[in-house]
Order: sequence, then structure tokens, then C-alpha cells
Amino acid sequence: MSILVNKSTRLLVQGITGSEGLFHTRQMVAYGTNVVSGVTPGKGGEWVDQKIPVFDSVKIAVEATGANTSIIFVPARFAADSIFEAADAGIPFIICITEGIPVSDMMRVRTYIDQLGVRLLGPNCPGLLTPGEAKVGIIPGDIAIPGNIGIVSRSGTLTYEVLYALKQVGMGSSTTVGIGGDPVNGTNHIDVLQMFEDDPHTDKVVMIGEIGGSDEEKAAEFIATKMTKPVVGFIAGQTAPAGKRMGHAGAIIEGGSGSAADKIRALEKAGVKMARHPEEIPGLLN
Amino acid sequence: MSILVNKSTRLLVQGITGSEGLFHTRQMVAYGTNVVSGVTPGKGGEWVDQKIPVFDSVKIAVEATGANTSIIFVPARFAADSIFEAADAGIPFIICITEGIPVSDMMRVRTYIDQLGVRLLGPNCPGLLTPGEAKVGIIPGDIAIPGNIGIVSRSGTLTYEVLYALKQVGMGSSTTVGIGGDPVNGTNHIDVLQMFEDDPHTDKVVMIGEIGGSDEEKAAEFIATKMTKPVVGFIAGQTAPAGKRMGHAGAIIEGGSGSAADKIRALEKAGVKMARHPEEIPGLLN
Amino acid sequence: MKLHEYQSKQIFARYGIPIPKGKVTAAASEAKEIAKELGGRVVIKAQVLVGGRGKAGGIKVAKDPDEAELFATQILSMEIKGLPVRKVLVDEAASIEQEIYLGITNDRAAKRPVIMASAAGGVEIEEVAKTDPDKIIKLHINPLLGIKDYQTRDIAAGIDLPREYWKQFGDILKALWQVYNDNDATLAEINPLVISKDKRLVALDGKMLIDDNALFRHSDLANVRDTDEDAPSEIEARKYGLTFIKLDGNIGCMVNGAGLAMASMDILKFFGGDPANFLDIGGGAGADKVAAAMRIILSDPNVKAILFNIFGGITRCDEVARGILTAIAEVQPKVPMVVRLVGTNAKEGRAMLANANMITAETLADAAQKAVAAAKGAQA
Amino acid sequence: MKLHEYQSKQIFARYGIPIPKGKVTAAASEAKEIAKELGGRVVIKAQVLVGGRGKAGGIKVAKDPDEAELFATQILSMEIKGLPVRKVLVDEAASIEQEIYLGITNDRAAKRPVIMASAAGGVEIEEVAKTDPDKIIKLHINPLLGIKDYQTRDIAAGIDLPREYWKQFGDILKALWQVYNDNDATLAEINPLVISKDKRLVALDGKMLIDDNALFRHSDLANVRDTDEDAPSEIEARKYGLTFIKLDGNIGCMVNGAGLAMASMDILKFFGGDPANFLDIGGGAGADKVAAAMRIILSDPNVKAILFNIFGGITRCDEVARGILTAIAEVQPKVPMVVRLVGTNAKEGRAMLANANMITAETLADAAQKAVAAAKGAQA
Repeated sequence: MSILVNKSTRLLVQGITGSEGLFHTRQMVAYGTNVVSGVTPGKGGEWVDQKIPVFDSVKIAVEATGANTSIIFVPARFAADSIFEAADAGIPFIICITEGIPVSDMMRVRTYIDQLGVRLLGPNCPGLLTPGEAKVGIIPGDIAIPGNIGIVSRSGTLTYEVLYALKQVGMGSSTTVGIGGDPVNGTNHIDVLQMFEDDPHTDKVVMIGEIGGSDEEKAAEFIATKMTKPVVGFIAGQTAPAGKRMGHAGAIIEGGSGSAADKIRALEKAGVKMARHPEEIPGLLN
Repeated sequence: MSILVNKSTRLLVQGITGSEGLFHTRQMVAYGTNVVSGVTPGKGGEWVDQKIPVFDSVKIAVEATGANTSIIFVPARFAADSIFEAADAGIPFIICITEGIPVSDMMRVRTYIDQLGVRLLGPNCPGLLTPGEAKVGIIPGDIAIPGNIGIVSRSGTLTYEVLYALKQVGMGSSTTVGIGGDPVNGTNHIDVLQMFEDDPHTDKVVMIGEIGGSDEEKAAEFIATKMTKPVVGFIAGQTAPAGKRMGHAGAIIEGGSGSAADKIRALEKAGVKMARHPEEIPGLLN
Repeated sequence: MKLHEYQSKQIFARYGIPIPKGKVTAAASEAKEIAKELGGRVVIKAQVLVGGRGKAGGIKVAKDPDEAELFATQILSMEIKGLPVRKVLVDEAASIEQEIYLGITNDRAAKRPVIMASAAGGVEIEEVAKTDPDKIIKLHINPLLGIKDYQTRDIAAGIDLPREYWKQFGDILKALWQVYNDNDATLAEINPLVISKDKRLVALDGKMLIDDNALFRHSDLANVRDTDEDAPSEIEARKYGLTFIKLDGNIGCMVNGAGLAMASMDILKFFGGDPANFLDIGGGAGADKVAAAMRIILSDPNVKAILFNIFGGITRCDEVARGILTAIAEVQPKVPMVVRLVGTNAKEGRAMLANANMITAETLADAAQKAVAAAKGAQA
Repeated sequence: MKLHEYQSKQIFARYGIPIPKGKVTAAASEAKEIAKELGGRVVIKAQVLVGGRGKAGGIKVAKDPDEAELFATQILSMEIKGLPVRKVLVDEAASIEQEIYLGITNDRAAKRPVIMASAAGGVEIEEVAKTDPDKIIKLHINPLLGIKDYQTRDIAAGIDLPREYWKQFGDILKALWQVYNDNDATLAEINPLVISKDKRLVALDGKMLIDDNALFRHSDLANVRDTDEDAPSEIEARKYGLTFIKLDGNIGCMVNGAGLAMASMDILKFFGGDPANFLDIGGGAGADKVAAAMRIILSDPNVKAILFNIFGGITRCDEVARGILTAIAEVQPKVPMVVRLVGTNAKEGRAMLANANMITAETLADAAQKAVAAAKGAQA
């Protein structure tokens, strides 16, 4: 069992013939994900690996192949347009891997897709992984095993680190969701926490946050008031200086808010067991 | 009983100090409508007739007076902005009397307010009248009496003609709704027909259409499939030439569609008793 | 308001849409010079605000400058559907591989702009809609978002445009959206958009309708209005803020409200009469406006009787009566007049007209029948 | 990226926002000439990309051109918070009646732009937010709609602006929205917006932050980037597409992924160490990029040890190993290096580094502890 993606996911890849898109499409197919079609404008009619048809637009691809989820690998300057395209074509769940999308583009995207009721994951995220069922994104499939732990994270490789540490001790994940490191994104911590709370096959939750914004503080409030399942947390950026973007566009302590200390305090107050470093997480889940 | 407006309507008048706004505000107050406040930018703090406070913006007026319905009398070039303002201030029902608003403005307005779930009546409409309870608009109050007939119309004075003819024979109206003569407007025939169908105090319905567009054809389909109450209809413009706008921006036969003959045929097929001229309507209601 | 082909194409060009080289002129001799500049073979196109110019002989291909002058002379002396040809557009002749239809208009039902395209260009889209509706691709645009690149690709794919033209087509469609949007057009149409033999997309013809209600923000466009298609009385009426449409009947109508004005025309017809005009004096018209309206009605020699149907609401019947009296004093009308005043200040109005030798009526049906009878009496 | 006050105000002026007359210069003598042009009394303002210029003595009012030259000389020789003052803005001195704060920024939580305004202008908005939060009016803008006139009035009313200024204020706020929107600003701020004694609103100071991710559509802005505030190593790193932030510690870090890079810094601290930098080599970095990253780390003389923490996903550990070997061959580092490779091609990577005399680790905790120990050993 899982959230968001599973065996019935019919995945469309936007930017399937680009180098990143192609590489990860092959990885996803190898993992067993049901990739039904791809889109690259101007390349409609081609095939990827003689298996996956390529179309000129999402609309045409959806009509032809019944895709119900789309993952976006197109360059940043075209990525917002790709999200609009997927939303307009009726795709209800869109994952955007692309990093570096202008924040004004994302504000327009959110305003538009929110009114359509379309769910977006990312951008600037590693996607998600339901071990044993579907890999939709770039999380390496071999570092995670199926299990009962839901993971939600703002960071990519840090999440891999956690999955890897869990696997070392035989622990697995129901679904692992990377929500991405941009300041204006789609799905946030609370959205995923709610889904894990509702998922009968998720028993415990790991939440990985980082400096910047107030998503973790809001998640703390949500955990305190709405969640029954135990949550273990970690916040990256405890040593980050104020006013500097730590790689992720959203990872910045601004105007005195968004510090790791504040977030850790809020989460601890909400009853979340906080790890001091990632490899402490498996122990805290026992 | 009635639809849309009644004794609990708390009306705000946008453009209350303009000559039209002021004139009709006084008429509405004289009728007994509960006009709680008005808006004219730059005149906040003034009073109309020592009774109605004027505010600088709808937001401020709503906060101060709890208005739940707004009527707009501002000039065409500012009218779309006024609709946006009322919608953003949380007014759920907006009546726009103004004529001559650019159609591009109205397309933007509709796209925006539809997503907010705000109801608009008009523009270029006479508003609505629930005889004995509330007059919200410019329909003369003294030509109508309370009764069980719901009236929906694209035209202003033509509606008065019908109300007057009904009154002559002692018939009254539950609510009379002028949806206006613009090509892109808010509430349409079907919306109002549904409300009359659901209103326990409306027993019969009069629907007055005119040339242009396909609202009446759609209404015919709705009447045939969804309505149980008898409907009497009239379509104006049977002698109108094609390609000419008959006063109302929306009253035009274009590309061979929107003719009165087509509309009459569709409504007759749906079981609507069609009047050949307005004064036949009371007889057809018996 | 309608723009001429040449005006539309000038706007297209400003937005980067390729158009043929060409110039507009009112003089046949200049047409010859333009043809020389353009290298000989040209198309001479009548600039009138009606469709069907081709069939009427208003579009001709000239093989050289002399023939250009000859054809221009012929076309400039034509009337097409009653409209004089005052100008011709002289365009370089194109080599056409394929003709496409591309237009953006307002979809009333959807409350949004809609793009329409068809591989069957060069004929009127209404024709295609009747004979081959599957050939028309439609796509609605969210006016808060504007047009997106993928939408241009969906349209291009929908009309089976070869992929080598997608980039050109997308640029033209995005520019046409800007044309439509920036100018408050209710129609911006390229028909045909041709693929030339040298593989370029060119807007061979252009048509734009501008929203009259939006002209306040387009003074440049308002100033180029061609009023040829309007009757002089309609132009005069517009000056007074009256909506007047000339018809072929003999009973003049003055009514307040567009719907009631139409219904008043209809009821005349129903009782065997024939309206001479549509006239809406609007809400709250004063005596001046009413007098102007009456002068306009009486300027039509066909008018044998006048029906006044005023339902006073904002409009005050006494004001209308005052206007009628003013006009009567001024123009001394010889035709019978039927007047029906109901609503605000109707009693006062009726009293004022008591001595004006007018036929009065209580109901609309009564008024219409009396007007029909009066017109017939006047004719007999 | 940050824009200087003078750059922001030049943009403001292009959008019709009133700014004081003034010019920017790098020469004190020119400051004198500018003061003469402006009529004598001027303000000399240091152009550096940090706040608190006033307190640091970087803003001075000169009563005449000679004093302008004197103050300009002083200010141009200053460093403010470590940044050299390279230019001064010479503005005419304003007569101030009231100071207002007006800014537009991105609200992360609301996912929308937000207008902030306060009658308590002239001080930092964060200060006002702490001491007097009720004095700040906030209003979100729907980015698909843009700003509307009534919103400007709601803001004006919210800060109790006298009504006589509403029109000026509305025009400025609408222009500031355009500035923000057209330039992909993440902040467009006027602080203070002053009401002058002659009843005009003037933007006395201006601040703009531009979204780095959007610079591809603003080449004009990208070209004026002032890199003074960045360490040379940060500028160098940007060339290679690396995200590098210099810190004060002594353990260099090379990590793939921003979150993991922060976590790696944090764990060093947790085990008693001190990171010398944040460095994210990004996903899928090749050997060249890794080598460049290593040179940048080693250019910091404080660095006493290096921690490599690579979790191979898209990034291949053998590629990273190749980059490390390239850099070692080139710069011959003397400091101890702890390397942890996990994930894609980790085995191959480890094999390549077997002879490179590096300390290896299996877990992150192990790697961090070894790096801390190595740095201490190197120091001792």
C-alpha cells in the first residue's frame, strides 16, 4: 500500500527525449513503473526504446495512452509551461523535477492549478518512490525496500541517506515523497502528512525539513492536533548562516525567520522525536 | 418567498453618489430595500440622505456594515474593476446595472468570479425585484405585485411591460430577474429557471428571451428535461435583420445563428407556451 | 466596428505577422505605380466592409502594372452589396501551396475567447462549419493566462499542419492573440493564412472586428471608423447616443429599451404592419434626445406613421412628451402619430400631448393596431 | 541578486515613480559638480549592498558643493560591513513631511505576491514587524490578475494616508507592481516613500532583489550584478555551476545535494568540528566540476581537512573519484581528506581512490568524526 503512486499509475514523461528525461525514464521502466508515453514537442511519432510512444503534446498523449500522472524533466525556462500543459490536459497529479524555475512562474502556476484542483509535487524535487510498486522520479530504487514508514522530505540526497540508513537495519518505506526545495512549490509537508495519516499501510512517519519558510512550523501544528501516528523528524541547516541561500532556492533564513532552531523547537513541542543527524533516524523509529 | 433577494438582503451600492446610483438608491430605499451602505472612492465618511454611510472601498464597507449583496452603478470603464472589488471583498451576489462594459473585461471577470463561486447578475440588466420584499435594481416597484410567477428576462423595459400586463389582471411575481442583454454576462436563463424550479413559492415561470447567442436554446433543453413547472415564453426580435446589433450588445444574429425563429422552435418543442406578443403572456399563464 | 482588410493587415504586421508586400490607394494611377514597385504581378482588392468581394468581382489578379491600373479603375468604380469601393489594396501576388483558416473570437456560451483553425482555409468559416464541421479545431483560451506555446502546437497538430511549419505557425498564432487582446477585438481572423511555395506562412487576408464598447481605450482605432456601411440616419443617431437601425418598412418606431423596441417592431409585423426602424432612446432620455430621435425618424421619406411606445421607469413620460412637442414644433410632421405612455409620469405626459393631435393607446397591442391602420390610411 | 539603490531608483523612474533628482558617481570631484547642478544642498549616499548604511556613516547631508565633495571623499574611502564603497549617489535633499514604507515581495506561505505598507516608514520593515506589527498592512495579489485600483485604495486607507494623496499613491503602487512583475523581482521596496512639504510623494530610497532563476529573461539586469558582497571563491564557484558558500570553519565539505550538504555541515558541528564551507556539486556532476570544486575548497587557507560525502544517485561515484584524482594531481593538497562514497558506482569509485592516501568511511557519522579528528590532528 502506498500514497500517490502505485501499480495503477500510468505515467507520462514530459521531456522524455532530453538527456535527463531519457536516463530517468529508463531507470523508472527498469524499476517496473508503468511509463505509458512521453512528450517532446516536434518528436511526436518517435518511440523510446521501441516501447514508449512519444507525442507532440500532453493532450494528444493523454488521449492516446490514458496517462494519469505526469513527470516533468524539461528545462527551467519551459517548465512552468509544461505544468500548465499537463494541468490543462486533465492530468490530476504532476511531478516536476526541474530545478531553477522562476518563483513568479510558480506563483502563477499555483494560482492556476489550485483552482483546477490539480496536485503538483515539486518543482526542484526528486519525485517519489513506492518501493516495490512504482518509482516516479529520480530516487535510486535500490536503496529502499518496501515497509511501513512514510517519508516526506524537502531534500533529495538527504532523503536517500535516510532510506539507505533504514535499509541497513531492515526497515522499509510505504512511500517516500520529495516535496522539493523551492520557496513556492506544490504539495507541502502537511499535505503528505495527512495522506500518511490516512494510509492504512503507513505506521510511522519521517519528516525531513530544512531552513527557510514556515512549512515545518505549520507541520508541527498539524502533527500536534491531527496526527495519531508517531513522527520522527530532522531539520537540515542548523549551521547555516542567515541571509544566504543554501543551494535550494527556498533554503534561506530571512528577516530572522526560518531558522533550524525554531523549527526543531516547534516540532519537539508537537511531540516529534528529532534526530540530531540523519543516521539517528532508524533508532528513533523503534 | 422568493429567490436571490428578500427582506434579509443587506445591500451595498457601488457608485452610490453618482447621479444614477443616487437616484436608484433612493427608489430602492423608498421601496423598503435594506440598503446598508454605499461606496464611492474618495467620498468615504459622507452620508447619503443622512441615512446611508458611504465608504471608500467595498472591503471597508463590508467590514463596517455586513453587506451581503452589491449593486453596481459605476461607469462602464470602471465597472469590471468594481465587480472584481466586490468579489474580492467576499460579496457572494453582485448585480451590475452598467451598460457598455467591454466584452474582454467581462470574459476576465467571469473567469475570475467563477472560480471564487461568486454569483453575478448582469451587466446591462435592470436588476431584480421581489415584490413586497426587495427591489435591487431599476425595475419600477409600482408596476408589480407579489404573486407566484417567476420571471426571467434578457430585457429591461420589455420585462416592465410583462409585469404591468400581469398586474392589470391581478397576477403577481415571486421574483423578477433581469439577466441583461450583454453577450458575456453572469447568471443566465438556466440558472434562474433552476432557482424557480426549486422555489416553493413560484408556481409558474415566464421566460423572456431575445435574438443572439444560444441561451434560450439551452434553456429549452433544460426545461424539457429538468422542469416540472409550466413555462410561458416570449422572444423579441422576430423582425430583426441579421448582422445588426439591436441595441443590446448581445442581441445580434451572427453567422446564421441566434434567430428568433430558431429559439421559438426550440422552446415550443420543449413544451413552452410561446406568446406572440408580450400582452398575450397573462392569458397563457391561465 | 469593422476594420478594412488593409487596416487589419497593418495591425498584423505591427505584431510581426507576415503579410504580402502591398499598399492601399484610392487612385488607379497609383495602383500602377505600386504594381511597378512590387515587380509587376499583383492582386487588386476592393476595400469594402462586406464579405463576398471575390464573387462580386472585387478581387482581380493583374499580370502587369498596366493591367493593375485597368483593374483598379474598374474596381474603384464598383459598388459591392450597396457599398462604394473607395480604396483598393494592391498586394504582390502570392504563390500558394495551401490555404489555412485561423481566427480568434469570443465564445459567448463559454464566456471565453476561442481559437478556431481549419486546414480548409480560403472560404468563409461559416461555410466550413456547415459542410465540414470536423475540419474546424476549436480551443478556448483562459483570458487570465493568455495563450501558451503548447496550445499553438495542439492547434497545429489538429489541422495536420506539417511539423516544419509549427514554429512559424505558433509565432503567428501568438501574435494574433496579442492583436486580438491588445485591440479589444471581437474577431481577429486570417483567412487564408497561406503556405507559400517557398515554405513561408503569410496572412493573405485579414479581418478584425473591434468591440465598440472598448473604443474608449483605443482612440487610434475609433478614428479610422469607416461609416460607409451605416445609413446616414444611423450615423446621425450615434451622435446623440441613440441606437437606430434603418429598416425597409413604413412605420417609424420610438421606444425606450432594446428588448421593448424589438418587441414593438415584432408586434407591428404581427398586426400586418412593417417597421421603418429600430430605435432605442435608452433609459432616462431627456427632451433633446427625444427630439433628435424624432427628426431622424422623420428624415425617412418612407415613414407613413409613427409609433411611440414609452414605458416609463428611469425614463420620465413627461420628458418624452416635451421632446415630442419640441420636435413637432420644429419639423411640422405630416404623418399620423400613435402614442402610448405608461409608467413614470405617464399622466403628466399624456396631458401635455392632449392638444398635439395624436392618437393615443392604452395597451401595446392597441397602439400597434392603431399605428398599422394609420400607416395604411396614410398610404391609401 | 541585489540591485543598488541607484539602480533600483533608475528602474523606478522608468516606470514613472517620482525619485529625487540625482546622479551616481565614483569620484568625489564629480560629486561636487553634481551638487552644483542640483542647487547646493544634497545627500551623499554610499552605494553598498548592505543595510544600515546610515548608522555606519554612509549617508550624509551636505549643505553646499564643497561639503558634498568632502563627504563624498570620506564615504568613498569607507568600508561598510566589510564591503568597499565604490560609488555614491548624490541626491537633491528632500523636505520631508511624512515617511511611508511600501514594498512588494513573495509570500512563500500564501504562494502569492504580497504588498506591504506602513505609515511607519524610514526604518527596516522587520523592525516595524517586531515592534509594531499592527502598523503593517498586507494585501495579497493574484498574479494572474495583477493589481487593481481598489487595492491601492485599500492600502492607502489602511495606512491612514490623507485622501489628497491617494491618486499619487495609487499610481506609484501600480508602477511598483509593474517594476516587481516585469523584472522578476522577489522584493521591490520604497523605504521611505516620503510626502514632501510641497505635497508630492517621492521614492527617497529604493531596494530591489531579482530572482536569480529568472535572470535568463533579464540579460540587462544580469549584466549589472555587483559581486562585491560575494567571496571570490563564491564567484569562481558560480562559473562552474557550483553552489558554494564560504564559512568560517576549517573543514572543507564537498557534497552532492543541498539538503545533504547542510546535514553534512551540521553533523561536523555535532561532532565538535567546524565547516569551512557549504558546497553542493549538484546532481550528475562530472570530473571537471568536481576538480573545480576541490580547487575552490583548497584555495581557502583555513581548510585543515576535507570531507567528501557523495550519495550516488544521478551522480556517479566513479566520476566524482576521477574528479578528485584530477584535482589532487593538479594542486597536490597537503590536508587530510575523508571520503565517503555510497550509491551508484560506489565500489568503482572507492577502488579508484584506494591508492590516493585518503581516509575512507562507511557511514556519515563515521566520516564526520574522522574529518573532525583529522582537522584537529592537522591543527595540532
